[in-house]
Amino acid sequence: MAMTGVTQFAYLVASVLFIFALHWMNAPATARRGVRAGVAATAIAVVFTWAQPFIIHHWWIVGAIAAGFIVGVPLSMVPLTAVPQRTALSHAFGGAAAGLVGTAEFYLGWQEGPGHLTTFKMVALVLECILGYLTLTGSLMAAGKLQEISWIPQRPVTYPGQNIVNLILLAVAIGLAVAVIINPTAPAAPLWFAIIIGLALLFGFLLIIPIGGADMPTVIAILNAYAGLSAVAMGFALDNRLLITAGALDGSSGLILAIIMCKAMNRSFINVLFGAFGQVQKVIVGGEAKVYKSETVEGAAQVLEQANLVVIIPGYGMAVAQAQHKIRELYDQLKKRGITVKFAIHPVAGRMPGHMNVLLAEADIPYTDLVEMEEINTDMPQADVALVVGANDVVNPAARTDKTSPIYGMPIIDADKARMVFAIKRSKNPGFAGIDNELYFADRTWMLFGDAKAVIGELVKQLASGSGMH
Amino acid sequence: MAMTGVTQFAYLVASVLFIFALHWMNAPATARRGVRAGVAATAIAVVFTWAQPFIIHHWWIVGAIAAGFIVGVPLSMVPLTAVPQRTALSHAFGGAAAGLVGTAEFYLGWQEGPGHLTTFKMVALVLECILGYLTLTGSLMAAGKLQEISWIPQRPVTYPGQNIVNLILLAVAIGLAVAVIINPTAPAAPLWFAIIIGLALLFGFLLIIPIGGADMPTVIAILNAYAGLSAVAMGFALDNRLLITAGALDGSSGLILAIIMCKAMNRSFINVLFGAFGQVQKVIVGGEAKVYKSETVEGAAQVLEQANLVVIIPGYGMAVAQAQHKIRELYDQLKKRGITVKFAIHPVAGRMPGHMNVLLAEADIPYTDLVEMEEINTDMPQADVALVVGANDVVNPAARTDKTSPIYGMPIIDADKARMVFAIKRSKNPGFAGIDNELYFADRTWMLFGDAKAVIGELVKQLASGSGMH
Amino acid sequence: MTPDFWPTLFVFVLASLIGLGVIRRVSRLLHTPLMSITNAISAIAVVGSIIVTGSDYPLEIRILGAIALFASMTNIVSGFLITDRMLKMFKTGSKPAGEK
Amino acid sequence: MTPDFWPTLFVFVLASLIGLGVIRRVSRLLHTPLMSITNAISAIAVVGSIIVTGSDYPLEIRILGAIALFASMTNIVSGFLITDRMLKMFKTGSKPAGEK
Ligand SMILES: NC(=O)c1ccc[n+]([C@@H]2O[C@H](COP(=O)([O-])OP(=O)(O)OC[C@H]3O[C@@H](n4cnc5c(N)ncnc54)[C@H](OP(=O)(O)O)[C@@H]3O)[C@@H](O)[C@H]2O)c1
Ligand SMILES: NC(=O)c1ccc[n+]([C@@H]2O[C@H](COP(=O)([O-])OP(=O)(O)OC[C@H]3O[C@@H](n4cnc5c(N)ncnc54)[C@H](OP(=O)(O)O)[C@@H]3O)[C@@H](O)[C@H]2O)c1
Repeated sequence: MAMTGVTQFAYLVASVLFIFALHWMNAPATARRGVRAGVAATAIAVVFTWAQPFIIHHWWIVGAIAAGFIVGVPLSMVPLTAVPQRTALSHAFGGAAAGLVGTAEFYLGWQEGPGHLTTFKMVALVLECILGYLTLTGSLMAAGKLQEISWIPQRPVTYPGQNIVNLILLAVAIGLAVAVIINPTAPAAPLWFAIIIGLALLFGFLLIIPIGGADMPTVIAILNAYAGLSAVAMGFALDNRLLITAGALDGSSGLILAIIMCKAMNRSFINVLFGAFGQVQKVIVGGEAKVYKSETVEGAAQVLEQANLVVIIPGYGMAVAQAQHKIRELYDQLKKRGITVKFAIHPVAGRMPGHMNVLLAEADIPYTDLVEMEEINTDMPQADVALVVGANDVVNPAARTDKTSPIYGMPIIDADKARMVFAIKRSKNPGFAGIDNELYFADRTWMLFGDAKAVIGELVKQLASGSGMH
Repeated sequence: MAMTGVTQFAYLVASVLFIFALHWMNAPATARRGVRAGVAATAIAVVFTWAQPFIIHHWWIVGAIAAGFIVGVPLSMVPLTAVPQRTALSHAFGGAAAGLVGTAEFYLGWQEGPGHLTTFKMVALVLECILGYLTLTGSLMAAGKLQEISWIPQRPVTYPGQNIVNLILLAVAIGLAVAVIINPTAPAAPLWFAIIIGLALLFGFLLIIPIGGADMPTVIAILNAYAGLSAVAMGFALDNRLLITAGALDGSSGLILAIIMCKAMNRSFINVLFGAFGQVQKVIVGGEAKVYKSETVEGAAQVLEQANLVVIIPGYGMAVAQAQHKIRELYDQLKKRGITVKFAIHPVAGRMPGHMNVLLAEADIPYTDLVEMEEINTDMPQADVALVVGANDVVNPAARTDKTSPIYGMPIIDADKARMVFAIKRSKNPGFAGIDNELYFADRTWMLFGDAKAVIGELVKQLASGSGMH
Repeated sequence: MTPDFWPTLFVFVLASLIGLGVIRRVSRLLHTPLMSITNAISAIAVVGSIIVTGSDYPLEIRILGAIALFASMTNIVSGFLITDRMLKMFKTGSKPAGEK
Repeated sequence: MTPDFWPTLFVFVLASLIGLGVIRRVSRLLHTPLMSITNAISAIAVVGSIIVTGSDYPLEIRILGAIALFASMTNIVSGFLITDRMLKMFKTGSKPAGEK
């Protein structure tokens, strides 16, 4: 089953194209070229693999590919708010593919008898299967939590002895893995292998239940890395450098995104994976004596009209309310009056890295007006109005001042430095981190309670009707 | 002669260290860490190669290494002005090493008889030898031209039929290469191989003679790339990934430096290699009616004292005169008066990429005051004085305006936009490109004729003696 | 160790270094599309799936392969399509905005 | 083709891409030291030189090797030393200048 030089060369070309695909993602202007490079690389990989002489069951391939298109096309048309779930689901598919190929390779080798499963290949296959199946169930759980499926608990699930149970299961898995690697053609090997698969599936599940629903984005990035690494293991098993290169690229991507998210939240990997963060909520309440000042939409509209620089700070609430199109109308109204409008984008605003950017881009807001946190913070003192739209943790000054706060040390957008702050949210409930936000009690802050889409819609109406009088 | 896992692993570590060595060169703050990484990588490579069981002649190795130290240490202490020559000489050593190892491997394989020299290995060995020996003679010629050794002509040497002679020699070389690759164990193979070596040595020579002495820096970068590629070929021949990785890094470095130089001169590779650029000189003379205005050192010192922003533009003349230490004194005198002093660094000022930076750094001028061309040009109109020290082409406005000029299109430092220009040079002779410079005839330009070190020295004396009166 | 192990490990290490270098420079604007394009790229497991599905192997092995091929193909199709869909939305302010 | 050819070609291509990426980001300030450090790195031919010099080969082969080893070692020593010498000169203005 050795590959011809032509195939090897095609795989090399595809690997280089994958590298360029990710390289071109470094700027919006070249990013679509990156997609084309990725598509070309994948097409080359498929065609040259298929064209190898030992591939004979062509109709099987046609059928499976057709089925892939039938499911894949609709999956690509989900609303943007469902992108995290879709990504998680996709990782489940990817994990399943790697695991199934690994399983097939093992049983094949076992049937063909001694000599086919070298120790090296067995190590690769075991790793491929463990990573693949673990990604499968882990990603399904993550997708479920993100979709807020009712029977999957959002809260972290912990129970006494959790660690001991996990360690025992791990020991069993390692023992079986060593056995099957040393003696891959033993009559019992398929059974051992099946148990390893079962344990991997279980691990995926156990890995996710102690993590709160809101930490799923970081988990998704880590699962992305696992999916990449299972492709790397497949590459070692099949002696195929294309799989290794592409898998390594994915592994790096998942790792770096997870690190970026952890840094922006000022938390460690360990804390995300075992910290059961969402539980903090009940501990910190206090400050019930404090008062919010509300403002009417009319009043807010008048203030906005007089501003020179308005900074809009979107957060998860904007995504929930799907308010981006109304924000676009607000942006147009303000622009028409010659007011400078900038969007302050916190790296972990929302529930996914880059979440705010895609939503605002969807509403046709030029990306040149989306400003990163570090940059906008230097301009904040000049802002006449900071308009917080469904953001909470990312503008919480406690991160700067309160050492006891769970978000202490997390970099934030300095909304409190603007001359005036309007904050849109539905209630007095806290955000993701489950803590109160001093910003809302500040002297210069006025609340606009209500659904973000509705409130902004009314603001726009005010401005549109008032625009003649101006 | 297969390598053990330990050695393979050591080579992998060394490869990664080399990559980090170059990565850390991206900023002065981390660059010395880069050197340490490079030293560590090389040490690992040497130790683990030496430790292999089939290495038995230890005293030979000790002797050769000792000799390397004896010659290498003094070679590292040359004055900075001789760095280009030293680099060229080093490339010659590198080329020789690659060529000799390739030669040894070939004769060894030939003696051991059929089977040892596969076609693949032969291709690698032939490439290694051609690149290595060509680098050897080419670099020696380049070093000679840079050292201005009397019997090596500085001017490009061209003669009728040059191309035909080269092509015939190339055809012979290719023919022999094919013969020896197809039939490496033929009795005549060593003879063919020897002729190929001879031709490679000749090519290195022929490649350099049509190129003017002043284009040698670009040639050195290209020879650096060749030296790297010969290490790559050695890596293929010896089936060693460390050689391939390190060689590829050098190849990229040479290529990129050559491209940077060509871009900054607005010339193409082809033009450098075959353009016989230095010959343009006699064609363009004209403008003998124009007049230079001279200024005295006293007058210049007075003007400098009154300035707020002085931009010093060093060029090749500063290197020739070794004026950097005097410039440092001038810088101190001006700083003492609260005057802002910046250095405008053109990417190809001098005769080597980064030439000005090392010289000024040698004189302890903080690198934060060395400003790149693009950046300083935006400040030029605010400069009260532009002090041109032995620079010529890099401040020639003809590059912006005169389409017939050989340097048209080359980006320059806009000295002519400063309120006043002082230009230090020894004579009315043109610079590297051999063309007159309109800047020297401009209304706001005053010449300070003389050796750069002497003139700046007098300026410093004036300022120092006058400083009490100020 | 198979003879290919060390060269292949080299490939893995170098590819990881490239990945780290390239991904660190991806614009923060594009982190969501980045997640979906890497999702599509990790479906390169399609290579192994095709081999297992199309070779002259026992039926049950090929069924496993076909499921894997279906799953990979789904990721490829949906991953690239959704990435492109998102990227199409990113516009500069230079053109008259709000043509939509 | 030897079995190792393709993985090794992969290594070459990936290493070249890394080289291009890394070198493009080297500070312009440091282009002269860059030339001398790559000079030292290309002396990695020392690996081949040691093998040829130290193995149980005929005398004339080992003489070629020893010359190559001497040449490589010269480049290593002088290349790293001069690079470090140059880099030591680069100082920021923050410390009181002119201590020398
Ligand atoms: N982006 C990522 O990759 C990522 C990953 C992991 C974790 N996180 C975490 O997620 C948080 C993101 O911060 P954030 O400020 O964007 O969100 P947040 O702190 O979760 O706050 C969102 C706010 O939006 C309001 N809201 C919800 N629905 C709304 C609607 N329909 N209309 C108006 N307001 C609505 C909520 O208040 P009401 O309920 O009162 O309306 C809530 O206070 C951070 O803590 C971050 O660490 C992000
Ligand atoms: N840096 C690189 O990597 C590189 C590579 C290849 C080519 N080049 C080329 O080299 C040129 C560099 O431009 P440049 O402006 O630095 O140099 P330049 O154009 O060669 O001019 C140097 C000037 O310095 C003067 N000079 C020489 N010795 C002097 C001394 N002792 N005291 C005072 N002045 C002295 C010369 O005039 P007098 O004789 O009248 O004194 C000459 O006009 C460009 O054309 C560039 O393309 C550079």
